[in-house]
Amino acid sequence: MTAMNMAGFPILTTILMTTIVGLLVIIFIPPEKTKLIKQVSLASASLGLVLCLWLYHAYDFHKGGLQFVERFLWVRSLGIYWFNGIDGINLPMMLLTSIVLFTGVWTMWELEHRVKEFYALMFLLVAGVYGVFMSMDLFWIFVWYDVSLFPMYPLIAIWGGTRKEYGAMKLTLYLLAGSAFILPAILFLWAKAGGHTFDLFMLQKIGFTPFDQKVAFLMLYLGFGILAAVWPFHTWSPVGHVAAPTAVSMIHAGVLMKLGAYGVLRIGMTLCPQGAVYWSHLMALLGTIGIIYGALAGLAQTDLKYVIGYSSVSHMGIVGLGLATLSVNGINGAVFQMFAHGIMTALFFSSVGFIYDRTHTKIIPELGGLSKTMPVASSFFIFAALAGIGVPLMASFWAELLVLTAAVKVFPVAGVLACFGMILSALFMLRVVQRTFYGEKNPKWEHIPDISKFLAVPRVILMSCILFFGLFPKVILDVIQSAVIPFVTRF
Amino acid sequence: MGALFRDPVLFATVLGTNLPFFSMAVILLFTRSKPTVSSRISVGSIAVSAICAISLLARLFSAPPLQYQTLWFCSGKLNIVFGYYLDPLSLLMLTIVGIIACLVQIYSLGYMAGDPGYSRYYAFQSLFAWAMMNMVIAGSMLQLFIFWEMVGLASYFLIGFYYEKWSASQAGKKAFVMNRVGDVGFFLGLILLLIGFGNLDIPTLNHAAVSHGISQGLITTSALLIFCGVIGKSAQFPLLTWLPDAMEGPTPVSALLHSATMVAAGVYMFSRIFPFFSASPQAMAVALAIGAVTMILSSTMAMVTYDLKQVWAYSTVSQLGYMVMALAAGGYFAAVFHLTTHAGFKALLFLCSGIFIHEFHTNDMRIIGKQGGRKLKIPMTCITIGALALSGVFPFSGFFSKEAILTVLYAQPNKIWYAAGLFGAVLTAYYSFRLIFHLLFPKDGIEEKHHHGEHEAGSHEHEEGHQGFVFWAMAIPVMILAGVSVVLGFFEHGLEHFIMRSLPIPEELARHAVPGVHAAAHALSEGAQRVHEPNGSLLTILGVSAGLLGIAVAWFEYGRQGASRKGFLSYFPAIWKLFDLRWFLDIFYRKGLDTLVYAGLTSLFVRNDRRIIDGGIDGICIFTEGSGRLFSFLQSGMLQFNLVLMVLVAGAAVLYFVI
Amino acid sequence: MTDFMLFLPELFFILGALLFFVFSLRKTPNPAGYHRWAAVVAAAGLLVTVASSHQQGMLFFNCYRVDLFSQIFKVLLGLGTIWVIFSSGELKGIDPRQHAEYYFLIFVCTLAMMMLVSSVELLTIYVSMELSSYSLYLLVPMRRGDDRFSESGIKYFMIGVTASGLMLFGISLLFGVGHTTFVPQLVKTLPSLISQPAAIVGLVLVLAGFFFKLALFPFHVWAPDVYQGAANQVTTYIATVSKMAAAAMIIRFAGLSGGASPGMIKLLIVLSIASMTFGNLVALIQKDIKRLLAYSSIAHAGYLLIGILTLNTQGFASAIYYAAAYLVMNYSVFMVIMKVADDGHNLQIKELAGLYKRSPLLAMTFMLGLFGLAGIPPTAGFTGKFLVFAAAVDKGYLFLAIIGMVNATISLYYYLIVFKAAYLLKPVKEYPAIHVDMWTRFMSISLVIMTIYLGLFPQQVVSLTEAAARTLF
Amino acid sequence: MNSLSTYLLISALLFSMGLLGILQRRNLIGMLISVELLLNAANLNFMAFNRFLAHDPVTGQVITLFVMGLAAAEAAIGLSIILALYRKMHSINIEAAQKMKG
Repeated sequence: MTAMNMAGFPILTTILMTTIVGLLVIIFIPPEKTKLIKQVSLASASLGLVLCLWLYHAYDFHKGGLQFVERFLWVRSLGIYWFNGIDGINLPMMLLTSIVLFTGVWTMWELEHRVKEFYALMFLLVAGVYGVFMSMDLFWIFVWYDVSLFPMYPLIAIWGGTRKEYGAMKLTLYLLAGSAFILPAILFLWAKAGGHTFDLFMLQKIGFTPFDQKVAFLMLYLGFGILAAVWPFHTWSPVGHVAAPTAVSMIHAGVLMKLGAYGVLRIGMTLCPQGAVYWSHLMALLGTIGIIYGALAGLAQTDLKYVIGYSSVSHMGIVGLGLATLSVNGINGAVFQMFAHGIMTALFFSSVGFIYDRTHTKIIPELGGLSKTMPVASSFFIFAALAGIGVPLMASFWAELLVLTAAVKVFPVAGVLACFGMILSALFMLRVVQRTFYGEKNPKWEHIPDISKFLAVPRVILMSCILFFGLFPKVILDVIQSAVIPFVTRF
Repeated sequence: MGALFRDPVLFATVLGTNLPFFSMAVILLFTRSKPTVSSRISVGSIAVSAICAISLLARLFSAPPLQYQTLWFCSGKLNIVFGYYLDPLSLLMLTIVGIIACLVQIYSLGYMAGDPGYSRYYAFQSLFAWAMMNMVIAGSMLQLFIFWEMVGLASYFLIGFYYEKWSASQAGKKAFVMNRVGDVGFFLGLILLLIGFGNLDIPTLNHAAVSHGISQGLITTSALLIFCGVIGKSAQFPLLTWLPDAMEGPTPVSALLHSATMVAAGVYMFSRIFPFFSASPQAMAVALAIGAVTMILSSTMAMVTYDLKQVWAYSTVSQLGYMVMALAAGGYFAAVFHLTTHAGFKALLFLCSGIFIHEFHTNDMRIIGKQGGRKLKIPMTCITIGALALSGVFPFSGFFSKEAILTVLYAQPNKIWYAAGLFGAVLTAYYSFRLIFHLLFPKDGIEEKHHHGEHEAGSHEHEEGHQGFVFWAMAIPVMILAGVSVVLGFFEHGLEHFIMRSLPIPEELARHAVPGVHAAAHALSEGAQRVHEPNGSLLTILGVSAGLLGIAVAWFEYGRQGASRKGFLSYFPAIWKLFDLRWFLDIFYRKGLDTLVYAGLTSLFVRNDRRIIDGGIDGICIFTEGSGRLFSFLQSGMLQFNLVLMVLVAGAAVLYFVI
Repeated sequence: MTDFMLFLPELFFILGALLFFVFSLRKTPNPAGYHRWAAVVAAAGLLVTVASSHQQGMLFFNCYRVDLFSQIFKVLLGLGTIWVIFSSGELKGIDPRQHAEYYFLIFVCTLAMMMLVSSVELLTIYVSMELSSYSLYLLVPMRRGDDRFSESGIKYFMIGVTASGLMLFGISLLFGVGHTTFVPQLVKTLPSLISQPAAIVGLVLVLAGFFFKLALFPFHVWAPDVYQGAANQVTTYIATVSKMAAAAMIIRFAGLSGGASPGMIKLLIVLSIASMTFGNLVALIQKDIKRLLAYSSIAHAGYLLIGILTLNTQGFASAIYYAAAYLVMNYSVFMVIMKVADDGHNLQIKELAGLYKRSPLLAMTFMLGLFGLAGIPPTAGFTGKFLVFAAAVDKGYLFLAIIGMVNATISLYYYLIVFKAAYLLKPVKEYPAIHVDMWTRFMSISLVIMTIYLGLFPQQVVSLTEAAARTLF
Repeated sequence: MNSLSTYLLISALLFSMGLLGILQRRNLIGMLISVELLLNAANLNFMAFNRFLAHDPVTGQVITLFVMGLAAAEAAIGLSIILALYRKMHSINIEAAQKMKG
C-alpha cells in the first residue's frame, strides 16, 4: 500500500507552492495594477494545471499504491509528519482542483472590485484544497481543511451577491462547526493509537477497537458530511452558493464540497472500516434522501443558483450512496462522481455567472428566451444541465451507473429510489432550461451581446473535460480503482 | 487501430455510423452562421452513411452475424465492452435508418429553407442520425441504452426546435421526461442483469436466456423492467401521450424520428433481445396486452382529430402497438417486416402532409381540403398510396406485413387478440381514409372565390414552385418512398429468410427445450408454418375485408356525394370527448404531477428547508446570542454582586471538597 | 557572582524602575524622552533576560528558583513589556505629567512578575504578587478624563484586595497543614494531606488568587470593566504581560495537587468549561472592542486551563505554548487598536470600518491576530489550541475537546464581526489615513511572520516548552 | 482554653466578619477596613500555626510582619484611589460606581 519512493523531486510540494507563491507575489503587487495581478494568477494557476496533468500522466496505476511520496518528521513529540503522497483517489481530485482553479481564474477576468484581495484569498483557498488532497497526515489534512474554509467568508461577504453577509456568515460557521467534530475525532484516533503519530498509514496499521471506530467514524461523518452537503446539513449549500461570486461558487461547489466526501473516504473509511460498516446504512439512507430531496426541492426554486445548489445536494447524495456501499463499484463511482460533478457544477456556475454579470439577475421568471440573445452562453448552461441529468457519454453518467449498480446490489431499496431520482433530476433541469432559455425572446435582454471568444474558452475547456471523460472513462477509472480495489479489502 | 483500416467492414461501420457526429460537431463549432454549408455537410455525411449501410447489407447479406468488441473500461468485476453486432436485423435497420434519414434530410432542404435555425436543425439531424445508427449496431444492451438515451436527447432538441414557441419546448420536455420514466425501468432492468448475470452482450444474453443460463425469475423481472423502456420509447400505453405532442417539431422531424425510426427503436430493442423476452411467457403476455390496448386506444384517438400530423401520430402509435403485439405473440419476422414497411409508408405519409402544411400553412385537414389540397397532384397521389398501404390494401406493402401479423395473432390460443387486430385494422383504414376524403372531397367543394385568390397565390407558388428547387427537394423523396411502399411487399420471402438468421437456430433451441421457450420456438417455426397455414387464405380475406370495411365506412361518411361529413362518433359527444382528450391520460398525468410533486412533496420539502432546517440553524444562533445577553446580566456593574458571585463559587467548591 | 547572574534580569528592571522613579521627581515632564529611555531600557532588559535564559539555580535560601520554565516566562514578560512600551509612543490616555510614573510602574510590575514566575516560596509569591497588583491598581486609574471609566480603578482594587485576602488566608491554611511555605516540600507532602479539608480549602483559596489574575470565571469580574476603563496601553499590558505571570503561577501550583485529587481536576474542568462558555457567549453582544477582548480573554483563560488540568508534562507544555501564542496574537490585535485609536479613546467596533483602506498592513496584522485568537490555521492560535486539545484528549477528556471546539466556533462569530468591520464595512465618516511609521511597519510584519511561523513550524518551540514543563516535576 | 482550635476559630470568625463586611458594606472605607480584617485573620492563623506546630518558629512571625507592611501599603493605595474617585463622583458609596456593566 505505502510504496515509499522517497527519492526524486518534491512535485507535490511544488504544486502547493504554485498557489502560495502566487499568493505572495500578488500580495506584493500594488492593488491598482489589476491586469498584472490577473496575469500572475492565471500564470500560476496554469502552472498548477500543467503540473497536475504531468502528475496524472506520470502516475503509474499498474503499480498503484502511494507514489510521489514526500515524508519527513515535522513535530517529533506529537509525531506530525510532512507527508504527501498520491494514490488513485486523490489524483483525480488534484486534477479536478487544478482544472477548476484555472477556469475559475479565467472566468473572473472581468472582475474590477478589489482584485488583489480576491485573487490572494482565492489562492489561499486553493492552497488549502491542494493541501487536503495531497496530505497523508491527519494534522496537515485538518490544517489545510480549515485553511480552505475560512477564506470563504471574505470571498463571499465582499464580492458576493444576494444576502451576501448572511450567506457568508452562515456558510462559514456551518462548515467550521463541522470541523468542531473533526478535530476531536482526529485527536481521539491519535490518542487511541498511543499518541505518537498522525501518519495516516501508521495509524492504519493500528487496529482500533470496534467501539472507538464507531465513535470516531460517526464524528468524522458528521463533520465532513456537513461540507459534503449531506442531508439534513445541506441548507448552507444553496444559500452560500447564491451569495458567492462566480469563481468562488465554482471552486466551492466544484472542489470544496468534495473535500467532505474525500475526508470521509480518506480518514473515516481508512481508519475506521468497522465503523464505516456499522454506519453504512445511515450513510445510504442520508445519501438517498439527499438525491430525492435535492431534486424535489430544486423543482420549486426560482433562483438559478438555488437550483444548482440543490442539484449539488442531489449529486453529492449519489456520492454518499456510493461510499455507503463499501464496494469497488460504489466507491469507484463515488470518486468518479466527485470528479464529474466538480467539472459539471463548475460549468454550471461559470455560465450562470456570465448570465448574471450581463443581466444582473438570477431569478428565472425575469429571464427567459435567452437562447435567442446569447445562444452560445446558454448552450453552455444547457450542456451542463444535460450532464446533470446524467445523459450518457457524459462523465457523470458512468459515475451514476457504477454507483447505482453497487447500490441496487447492496441496498436494493435505496438503489431503486435513487434511480427514480434520475427522473426528477431530468424534470427539474429541463424545467429550468425551458424557463430560462426557451420561450419568446425577452426585450429586456435584446441589447446584450453574446459571450466573447475569450471568455468562452474556460467554459469550452470544462465542456470538453465532461465529454472526454464521458467517452473514455477508462482513463480515470483505471487510476481510481488502482486505489479502490485494495481499499475495499478491509471492509 | 490498425484493424480499423485493415477490415473494410469495420471501417465502413465506423465511418458510416460516426460521420454524422463529426458533421454535427463541425456545424455547431464552425458553420453555425453559414446555413447552406451546414446543410451540405450534413446531407453529404448522411448520404455517405446511407451508402455505407447499403454496402454493408449487400456484403454481409449471406454472412453469419459479425461481432466486434473492445473493452471500454472495467470496474471491479464489471467489464463494460464497446462493440458492434452486425446481424441481419441490425443491418436491415441500419439501412432503413440510413436511407430514410438521407431522404428526410434532402426533403428538409426544401421544407426548412430560410428557417433561422437552419444550421442548428441540421446539427441536430446529424446528432440523431449518429445516435440512431450507433444504437442499431450496438453490441451490448448497455451501449444500446446509451445511444437510446442519445436518440431521446436528439428528439428533445428536434421537438423543441421552435423553442420560442412555449408549446414546442413544453412538448420536448414532456417527451424527454416520459421517456425517462420508461428508461429508468430499462436502466434498472439492465442493472439487475449486470448484477445477476454480469454480461450485457446481446448474443450472449439471448443464448443464455434460451439455454436456461439465467434464472427464470431474473429473466421475468428484468424483461418486464426492460419492457418499460419499450413503453416509453415506442409510446405504448400508458406513456403514449408524448408522441402526438411531439408533432410540435418540424414535419420532417416527425417523419423521421416520430414515425419511421426513433419510435420504432422500442420495437427494435424488443426484437433485438426477442429470444430473451420469449424465455419469459409472463413478460410476453404483459407485452401482448399492452400492445393491444395501445393499438385500440390510439386508433380511437385518431378517429376524431382534424390535425393531419396528429392523425398520423396516433396511427404510428397504433402501428407500433401492432408490432409489439406481433412480437409478444412470437411473430418475430412479422414485427420486423411491419417495422420495415411501416417505416416506409409512414415516412411517406408525413412527408406528403409536410408538403401540404408547407403549402397551406395549416395542419387542419378541412381547411387544406377547402383550399384545394387535391390540386397538388404529386403529394395527393403519394399520400393516397401511403394511406392504402397503411390500411393494408393489396398490393401495397402494408398488406403483406399486416397480414403476417394477423396470422401470428391468429396462431395465439386466445383468439381475442386476433379480433383486436382485425378491429384495429378496421379503425386504421377508417381514420386514414377519413383524412384522405377530407382532402379529396372537401365539404361543399373548394371555395372558389376565397380559394381563387389563394389559388392565384397558390398556383403562383406552384408555378415557381414546380420548377423551384424547394418543391422538387420535397417531391423527389416523397416519390421514392411511394415507389418503395408499392414494391416492398413483394420482397417478403427474401427478407424473411434473411432476417430469421439473426435468431438462435431452431435445433439449438430444440436441444434445450424449456417451458419458457415455446413462444420463441413457435416464432422460429412460424415463418415456415405460415405459408401452408390450413386456412391461410381465409385469414387473408378477413384481413383485407377489414381494411376495405373501414374504407367503405369512411367513403359513406366523407367520400360519397352529399355525405354527412360528420363521422358517426359525433352522435356520441361523450365518446368524442373521451377520444379527443386522449382518454384523459394527459389530464391524469398533469394533475398527478401538480398535486403529488409540485403541490405535495416539493413545497413540503422547500417549506421544511426554510422552516425546520434553516429555522433550526438560525434558531440555534439566536438562542446562542440570547444566552449571551442573559449571561451578561452576571456582569452587572454592582461590585458586590460580583464579589458575592466569586465567594459563592469558591465556597461551593470548598463545600464540594469538604463534604 | 553566579547568583548575580541568576538575578540579572530582575536587577536590571529594578534599575530601570529606579531610573524612572528619578524621572518622576523632575518638575518638567518630557514624554518623548521618557519613551525613548523606556524603550532603550526595556530593550536592554529583554536582551539581558534572553542572555540569562539558560541559567539555572536557586537563590535566597531556596525561595527563588531559576530554571528553564521561569526563564521562558521571563523572556515572554520582557517581550510583552517592550512591546507595550513600544506602543506607548503617543500615550494620549494618560496625563503627560504622569508618564514617568507610568513607565516606573510598568517596570516595577514587570519586575514583580518576573519574581513571581520564579519564586517557589509562599511568602515570596504573595509579596511579589502583591507588588505587581499594586502597580496595576495604580496604573488602571491613571486614565485621564472621561469619568465614565473612573470607577474601574476602584472595582479592580476592591476585587483584587479581596482576592489577595482570600489567597493569604489560603496560604496560611496551607502553611498550617504542610508546616512549610516552600512549594517543593509542599509538593511532596500535600498529596498525602489532600484529604484534609483545611488543605483543600487552602489550595482552592490560593488558586482563587491566581484565577483572579488570570481572569478565569468567576474571578473574571474585574476584567471587562478594567479592560474598558484603563488606558489602551495599560489594558494591553494587563491583557498580555500579566496574563503570562498568572498562567505561569497556575501551572506551577496545579502541580501541587499532584494529580492526586480527582476532585481538584473536576473543579478545574468545570471552571474551564464555564469560563470558555461564559466568555464567548457574552462577547457575542459587545460593542466596545476592548470589552469584547476582555471577554475573549476570559474564554482563552478557559482554553489555557484545559491544557493545565491534564497535569502532565504534555499538558503543561501545551499550556506554555498557548500562553506564548496568546501573547503574540493578543498583542498584534491590541497594537492595531492602539494605532487606530491613537488619541487614546475607546475604540468601538464600527470605528474599524474601512481599515483595509486606511492601512492595509495594519489590517492584515489585525486579521491574523483575530484569526489566531479564533484558532484558525495556519496561525499560532490554532497550533496552540491543537496542542492543548491534544493533551486533553490524550488524557481522555474527549468531551473537553469537543466543547472547546464548539466554543471556538461560537467565538468565530464575533471575531468575524470585528473582521467584517475592518474589511467590509464602508466607514460612516471619513477617517484620516493612519500614519504608520517605520517601526510600526517593522513590528506588524514581524508579528505576522511570528504568528504564521509559530503556527506552521512549532517544532522548536514545542520542544522548548516540553523541556520547560519537565523542569516542573 | 489554650488550644490551636480556639485560635483557628477566632481567625475563622474574623475571616467571615471581614468577608461579610466586604459583601454588605456600601461604604468604600468600610470595605477597605473589612479587607484588613481578612488579612488579620490570616495573620492570626500564621501565628497560631507557628506557635503550635511549626518546626521553625520564625516563619510565621516573619510572614505576619510582612503582611502587616503590605496591608499598610494596600490601605494607602486604596485610600488614594478612593480619594481620586471621590473627586470625580463626590461620593464614596460603592453604588455610585456601577455604570459599567454588560
